Amino acid sequence: MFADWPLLSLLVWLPIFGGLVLLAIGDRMPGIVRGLALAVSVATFLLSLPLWTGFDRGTADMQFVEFASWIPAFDINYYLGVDGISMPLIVLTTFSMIFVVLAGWKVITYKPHAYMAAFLIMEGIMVGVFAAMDAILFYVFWEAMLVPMFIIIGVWGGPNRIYATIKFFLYTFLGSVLMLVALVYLRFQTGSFTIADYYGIGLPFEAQLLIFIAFLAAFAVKVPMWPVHTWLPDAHVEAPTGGSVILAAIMLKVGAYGFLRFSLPITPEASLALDGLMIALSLIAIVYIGLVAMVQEDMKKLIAYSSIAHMGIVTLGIFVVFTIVLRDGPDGTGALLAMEGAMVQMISHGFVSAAMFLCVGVLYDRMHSRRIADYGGVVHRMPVFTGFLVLFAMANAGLPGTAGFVGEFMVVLGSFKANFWYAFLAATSLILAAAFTLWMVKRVAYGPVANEQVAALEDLDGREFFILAVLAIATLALGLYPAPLVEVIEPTLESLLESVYLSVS
Amino acid sequence: MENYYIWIPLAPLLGAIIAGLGGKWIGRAGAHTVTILGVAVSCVLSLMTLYQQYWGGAEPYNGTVYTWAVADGINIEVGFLIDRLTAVMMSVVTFVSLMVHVYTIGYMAHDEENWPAGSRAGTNSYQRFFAYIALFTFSMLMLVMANNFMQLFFGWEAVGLVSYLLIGFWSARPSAVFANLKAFLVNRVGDFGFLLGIGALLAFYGSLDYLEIFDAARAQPGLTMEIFPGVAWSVVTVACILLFVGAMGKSAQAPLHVWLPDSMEGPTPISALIHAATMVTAGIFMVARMSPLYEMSEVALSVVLVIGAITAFFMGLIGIVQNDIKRVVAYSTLSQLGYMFVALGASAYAAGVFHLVTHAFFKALLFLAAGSVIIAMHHEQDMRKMGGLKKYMPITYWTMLLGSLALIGTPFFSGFYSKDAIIEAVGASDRIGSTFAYWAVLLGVFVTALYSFRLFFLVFHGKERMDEHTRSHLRESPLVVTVPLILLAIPSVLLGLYAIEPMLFGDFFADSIYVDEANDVLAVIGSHWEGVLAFTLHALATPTLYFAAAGVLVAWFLYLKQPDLPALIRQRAKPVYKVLESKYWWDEIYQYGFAGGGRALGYVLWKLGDVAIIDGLLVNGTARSIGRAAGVLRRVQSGYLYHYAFAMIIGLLLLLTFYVGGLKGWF
Amino acid sequence: MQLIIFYVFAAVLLFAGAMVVSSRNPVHAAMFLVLAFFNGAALWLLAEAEFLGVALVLVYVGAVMVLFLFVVMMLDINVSSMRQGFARYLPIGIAVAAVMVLEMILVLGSDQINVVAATAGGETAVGSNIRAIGSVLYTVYLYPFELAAMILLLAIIAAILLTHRRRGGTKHQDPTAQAKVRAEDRVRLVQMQAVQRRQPSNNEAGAKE
Amino acid sequence: MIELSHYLVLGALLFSIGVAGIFMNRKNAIVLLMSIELILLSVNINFIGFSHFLGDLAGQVFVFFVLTVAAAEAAIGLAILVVVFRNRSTINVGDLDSMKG
Amino acid sequence: MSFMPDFALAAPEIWVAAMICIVLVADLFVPGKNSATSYYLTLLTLAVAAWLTIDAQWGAEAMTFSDMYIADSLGVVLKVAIYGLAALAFVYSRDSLIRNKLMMGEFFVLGLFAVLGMMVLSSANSLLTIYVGLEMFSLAMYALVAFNRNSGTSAEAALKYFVLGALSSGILLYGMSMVYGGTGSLDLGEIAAVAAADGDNILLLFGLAFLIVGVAFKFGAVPFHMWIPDVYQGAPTPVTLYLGTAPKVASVALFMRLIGDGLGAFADQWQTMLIVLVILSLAVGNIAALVQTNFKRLLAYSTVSHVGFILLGLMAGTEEGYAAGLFYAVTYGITAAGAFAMVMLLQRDGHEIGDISDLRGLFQRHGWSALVLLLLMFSMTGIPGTVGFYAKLLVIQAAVNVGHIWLAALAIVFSVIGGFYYLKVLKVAFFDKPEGELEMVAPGGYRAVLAGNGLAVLLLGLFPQALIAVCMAALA
Repeated sequence: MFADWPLLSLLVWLPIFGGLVLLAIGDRMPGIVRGLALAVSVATFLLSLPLWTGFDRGTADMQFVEFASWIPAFDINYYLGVDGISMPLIVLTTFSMIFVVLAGWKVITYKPHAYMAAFLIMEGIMVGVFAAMDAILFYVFWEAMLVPMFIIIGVWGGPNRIYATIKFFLYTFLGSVLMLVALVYLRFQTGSFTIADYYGIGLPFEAQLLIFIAFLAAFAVKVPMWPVHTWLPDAHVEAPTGGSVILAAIMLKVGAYGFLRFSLPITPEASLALDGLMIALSLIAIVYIGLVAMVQEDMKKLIAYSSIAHMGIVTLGIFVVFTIVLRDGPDGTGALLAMEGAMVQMISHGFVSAAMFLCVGVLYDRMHSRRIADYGGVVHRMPVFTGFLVLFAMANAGLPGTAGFVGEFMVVLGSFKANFWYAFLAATSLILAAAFTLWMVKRVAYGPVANEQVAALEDLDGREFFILAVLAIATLALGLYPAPLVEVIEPTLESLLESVYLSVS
Repeated sequence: MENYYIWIPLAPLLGAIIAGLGGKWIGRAGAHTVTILGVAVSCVLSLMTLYQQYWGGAEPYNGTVYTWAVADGINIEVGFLIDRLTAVMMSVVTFVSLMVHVYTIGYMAHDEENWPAGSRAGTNSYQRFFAYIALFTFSMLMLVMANNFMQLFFGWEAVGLVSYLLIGFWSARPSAVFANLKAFLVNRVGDFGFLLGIGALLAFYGSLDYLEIFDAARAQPGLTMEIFPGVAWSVVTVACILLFVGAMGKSAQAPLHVWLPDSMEGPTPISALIHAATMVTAGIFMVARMSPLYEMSEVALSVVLVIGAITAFFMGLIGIVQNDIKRVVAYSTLSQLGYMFVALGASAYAAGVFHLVTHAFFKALLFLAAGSVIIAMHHEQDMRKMGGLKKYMPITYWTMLLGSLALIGTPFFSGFYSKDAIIEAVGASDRIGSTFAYWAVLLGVFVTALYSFRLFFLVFHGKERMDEHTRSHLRESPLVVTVPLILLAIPSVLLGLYAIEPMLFGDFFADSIYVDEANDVLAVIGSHWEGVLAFTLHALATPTLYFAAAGVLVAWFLYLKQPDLPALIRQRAKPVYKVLESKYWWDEIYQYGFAGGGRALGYVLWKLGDVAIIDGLLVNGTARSIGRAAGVLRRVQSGYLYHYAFAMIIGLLLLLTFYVGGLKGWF
Repeated sequence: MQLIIFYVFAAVLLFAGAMVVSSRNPVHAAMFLVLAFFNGAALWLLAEAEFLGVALVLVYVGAVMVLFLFVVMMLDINVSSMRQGFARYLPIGIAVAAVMVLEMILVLGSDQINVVAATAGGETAVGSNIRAIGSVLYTVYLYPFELAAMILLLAIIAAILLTHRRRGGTKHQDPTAQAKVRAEDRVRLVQMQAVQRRQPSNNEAGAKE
Repeated sequence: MIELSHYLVLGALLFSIGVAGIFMNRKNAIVLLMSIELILLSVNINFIGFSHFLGDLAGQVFVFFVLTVAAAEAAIGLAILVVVFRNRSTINVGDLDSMKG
Repeated sequence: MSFMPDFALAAPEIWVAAMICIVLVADLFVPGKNSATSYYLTLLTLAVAAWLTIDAQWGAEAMTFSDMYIADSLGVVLKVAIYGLAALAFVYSRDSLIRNKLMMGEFFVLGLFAVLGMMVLSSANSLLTIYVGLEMFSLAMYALVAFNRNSGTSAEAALKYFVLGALSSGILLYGMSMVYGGTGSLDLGEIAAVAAADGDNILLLFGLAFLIVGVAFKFGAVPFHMWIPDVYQGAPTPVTLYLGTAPKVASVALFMRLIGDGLGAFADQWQTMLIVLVILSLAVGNIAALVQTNFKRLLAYSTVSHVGFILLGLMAGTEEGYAAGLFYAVTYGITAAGAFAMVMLLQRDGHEIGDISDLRGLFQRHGWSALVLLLLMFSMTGIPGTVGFYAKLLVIQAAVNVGHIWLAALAIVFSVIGGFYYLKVLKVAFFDKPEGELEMVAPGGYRAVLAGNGLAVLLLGLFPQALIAVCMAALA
């Protein structure tokens, strides 16, 4: 029944429209606003399911394509479609949004309509980013993403929110504007704004290099890669729980998505030339950031740093492929494995980091502190919560059987194929992630009850339990049976790898 | 026929899920019933499997349960490889686990006393405990039954997780939650190597499946890789050493042993089950499982041998100076694990596994007996406050005696056969490091006897050093405690006698363990094999037995005959004593060197790298310089008309100069 | 001969210009400006632009400069307080001006400029200059001419708007208002009740009108 | 013989004097208006010179319009000056810096 | 040789000129409060003018008044944009003028004079008409800036504007004299022909530098921008609004007619000059804006930086570039009108918004207007979804297409710096806690227009095709 629906358009515009309706309702009826927000997010999620079920797993072509002329003067089109890379991310987006709405259910009392509206609009925009097949359409969504996030952090954020939100905005804005120049240049070269038309056009190497760097500026900041990562901890710390969830679960992914959608296929030779740099940055992210995460005193900051380290694994998985395909050809095992690992890591990180932030949110809602030192012995008051916390912490540490393991496993195995030391440094994540995550868990949850406030804590209520339980199921399901996901992404990545190989060999 | 294999891990898992998630509703009895039932089912099926594999003549089973993922043409599956090695491990695991389950009913009966008042975590702790140990059984079974590395790694880490949860079970105790973190992290260091080992195998043999890897490795024995440019290393060696790093972590070999003594913070059943009988032997199992690979690398085996020998001897020494009853047993475990690795390193895999099996029983027995003592002593673990318990706890006394005798290798006890076989095998081996290993294990025998009986005498004999209150409550433990002790004592005594021949010299392990002809030391010993009795008698002619007897004698002399002497010795040999008491300072090295160093480094990177350089200098610095530029511009915009006009004229002049200069060729 | 006359007038013109910008007293400056205009007009006559030369003197000297002087006189300016800090910026100012002059002369003084003159035709010879201008002003240049008229209108409106002030204290009549007046505005019929009752409502409020 | 460049150089010099008058004047704002008149005069000299040497009337017509507009400009300029003086009681250019930065 | 011109072709100009006189008279003699008659007549004038313009001139390619007047599509777009922005300015102005007791019919008369001047400029095909149009527009603006006769700052701003403006006219005129000398003609078509034929024409090239200065001053490009902050700040806000919007389009007109059409053949020369101006404008405009506290002054500096972008588009010297510049100017006008209108919308403690900090608590008090402010600021930043993005995109594209990739990148990096101060405004409006009295003084109709303005920024941002197509058609 969904076959002839404009599903992608619905996914983009339904939440945006819902958000506008919420804005129109105003803050007079918070109950209705919340209910409506939830209804819209659930409806959007349900509408995204046909993408998954109706997805043709045998092809790398774009599916669910929608096309309409938008700005014919410049051949800019409203051109949507999904493939194996973008589809899972879209579903992840719609899935996460439900929890965002639920997470802000009670705690957001200041202008809840605007809060929910910002998130719903954000949702539509993010789906748009993943679904856009036109470069300008992509860029429009890409930049528009900043606006709701800016408001969310700035209005509903913590005490130092202004510094954080402006830093967040300018950092990412600076990164992405250079991409615009690159896109315009590509249009100049090809006469088209359709992303697919940029593939395999054989640009001269210098041009590729510049385009790659322009893209890098945009994507590296979003991912974020070392050393342009410092906006993230600040933004996370100050953002409300929902904001952190979206930041971690979705916004970081658009950077990596960009690498797969733009950098690799459009500038393969430049990617090859700079893959050493990219790998180095990824590995620095894993080790350096892992060490930095260990000494954080603020829970959210710690998780934020851990996100950076985990995204390092993603970028490593993406850029390690060149070494392998150059040596062993496109069929050499390891390249695809690493790339798929990167992709899986994105999805799993979406679950796990979101869950971690929600856990911190649960504590923050009760104690209004994110400082690790203010906690201790939470388990004695909140055993159920602690159970979830430990589960997600373990997933964050990459325990097999949880989502956090799958991608890491695949990337480490794949990168071993490229170079022992890549794998060696990437695998330190196993130790570092366990160290910083579990050490935090130890200080927060275990030991004797630390103080009066902890002694007064109450365990999860139904809403919180539901959120964490669903995420726990998702985390375990992906960890125990990732085959369906891998199945979806494989053809697309395979053809991507094929084309990259053809360009660089 | 194979259909029931799936139920072997699944039964405990179901028990764990029911007890864990539904603990509140099914209550204590429900929880232990359901988990014990699950493990019992598992145990029966495991024994059935063992029977079919050995006596029933069933073919080894290698099958898929489900495909985890197919990525890049690599089939990553969850599947079982069931052969005799697996069957033995399954049986040991499930049997010991079953015993521990039963024992736990008694041991944890009054667990609420271990929790601070009002702790909600303490309300269902009993059920949770059962859920954990059942979950552990599941994890361990997944580990041993795996037919591929992904699943092996899953089980490998899963047992680590449960171990983590159980060591820190009494989460209000700072020492416990310190110990569990430490255990997990040290294990992670091992797993780090393990994962890289898997990576090496996948990268060069293109598979994660055991048998496929073995075939591929045999097909390309000379494959090399470059870790450092220009130096070609054998892939097999690299992979095996990396895998062994994992084994070092899990099986607590020096220098990754530090977590095991601390893990005694967990409840005693855990110490018996996880930290003595099963989980810590995963490393031994793994190396045995990978025997086709290890056989291809002399270097790797030498490493195993030497590390095992170091652990066997030096960790035993520490045991002599420990006063905590469980820690003594723990160090003994370390030492015995070292023995097993020595066996593996000498290519006597069967001997290693054999020792694993016997050790599982008698070490579980010792732990549980120690636990029984601890219950009686109201959770007092310091041996200096015990003594003369024999008359209060006869069953515990006798079972412990049997366990200790088995441990030190008394003839006709199971430990004797397995340990002696190891010593013989090392003696027969000519691998690099084998001489050192031989002396290490030989001296280790003396050490083992010494600390074992030191413990025994201090606890059960001599003066009663406990306080009056404790003494008045001393009594034998209930049946749920003593029955498992008795049941474990039986194999501890008898197993060796019956199993040595098929296991070591027969074809018990058939194809499940592969030993290269040239390395087969067991075959060398086996060539002199004339039956159990002859083997036992032959032992009278070797120094081993005398070392053990000497150990017992010294212990008797020092702790019963002349109880004041140890203090004197301690004073005379202060430096030596200090070294041992400090456990060679490994803890300090890790804590201050690695953990502290890592944190210091992290702090520097954070404050200097992130905060000062990236944020301070680059990000905010840029902002500041732009701000400064803005300040300059602000002064230029002075408000004076003539300045504005002047700026315009300068601008005009600029364009004019540009033009005139172009015309006149100035540029 | 013409050249000498040119040089003389040009020299005076430049001197007058320099004095305009540098003299301390604005009245003097205005006077020098008048001088400059006269010399300019003379130079234009040399270039056969008779009409404009005359117009310059009539319009500028006659009207605009008078306006200048009028304003100078009207605004009571304290001359002595001016000119502070002038010397400080003088060197750099002169340097900039000198560079500009140099560059302009480098271009304009070169020989190539005369090439333009060589291509020139001789249309001005037909009739007098005034007649020639007159004949095109209302035909060819109708459009700008009308616009110029609008500009003058604009200037009038603007000047009046900005400078004309309605003084607060002056008394004046407004004929329109007088003409539009109606009886109701002037005569108010008050109904009186026979018996007076205190009633502080509409009537009283209205009475204040 | 008077050449075109004579006119042009004269125009250039006068233009420079006018410009210098604007940016070097720190006193009476009224002199600024006079400087502007000088600039316009210099432009007019250029036009007349060109017109003469091109033999084209358009330049003279242009000058005619410049004169007209300049008169209007002077009127408005002086009006503004009057407003300034009324509000500030000074037309000293150096005092008019209430807005800056 | 007949000199009878085609008056019908110039109907819009004639209509507006006539209406100026009518409004002038009507203001004097028609009674009514607050010059309502003049107000509505003015709007009527603009509406009819728009109709006349489109009707008579769209698609035409005709000249009249001895070729001094050109009627073409470009002129139509320029003029209609000017009418629209002027009308917007008048609509926004009315309430503020009344509130500040400045409501006089002369405001509209002068405003219409400026419109007429800009129209003349837009249709000019001769140096003479350019000059006359420019002066008419400038003189009207000088007077408007000084409109509040009782304000010292207003007068000071007017004086600065006047003196510098007159200086720039002088420089422009000087350039024109050189161009005349170099070509022997005032007609832009003939000038273009000479320029194309004689690429080494020294006088022409020499004059070019002066012309650029004149144009740059009207735009407010650095270093000819110094008047902008002071005038924007000092002028009455309605005037600032007017000055900040329509004249940008008129400046494009000036550039297009004088430089683009007339001296297009010298593109190589003026491109290089413009690049210097572009870089300086972007740098100075954006950086100086960072430290501003006064909202109008901030917008003034932001204008300077936007001028950099407009010039970047024009610099390309291609049809695409001109269209981009035109589009930028028009959309910037719409956005800026809204931004200045915010100033008049609100009062803090009884005073017009002056400092940025006066906006604090806007989101909490008047949510919708905060959202409008958000749209406007993001449009100026160039965030997609708002029209400002397409303006920048078109400009960047034009620059890239002629090979100035680095310049495009530089421009866009500066726009990020620019983003900072727009964010600062939003930060104050959204995140700072409200203190004191922030009241909305403008009536409902005003708010509706402002909301519509914000919506237009958004809708043009989502569906820019029509406007882009029009701009491109104008240049085709």
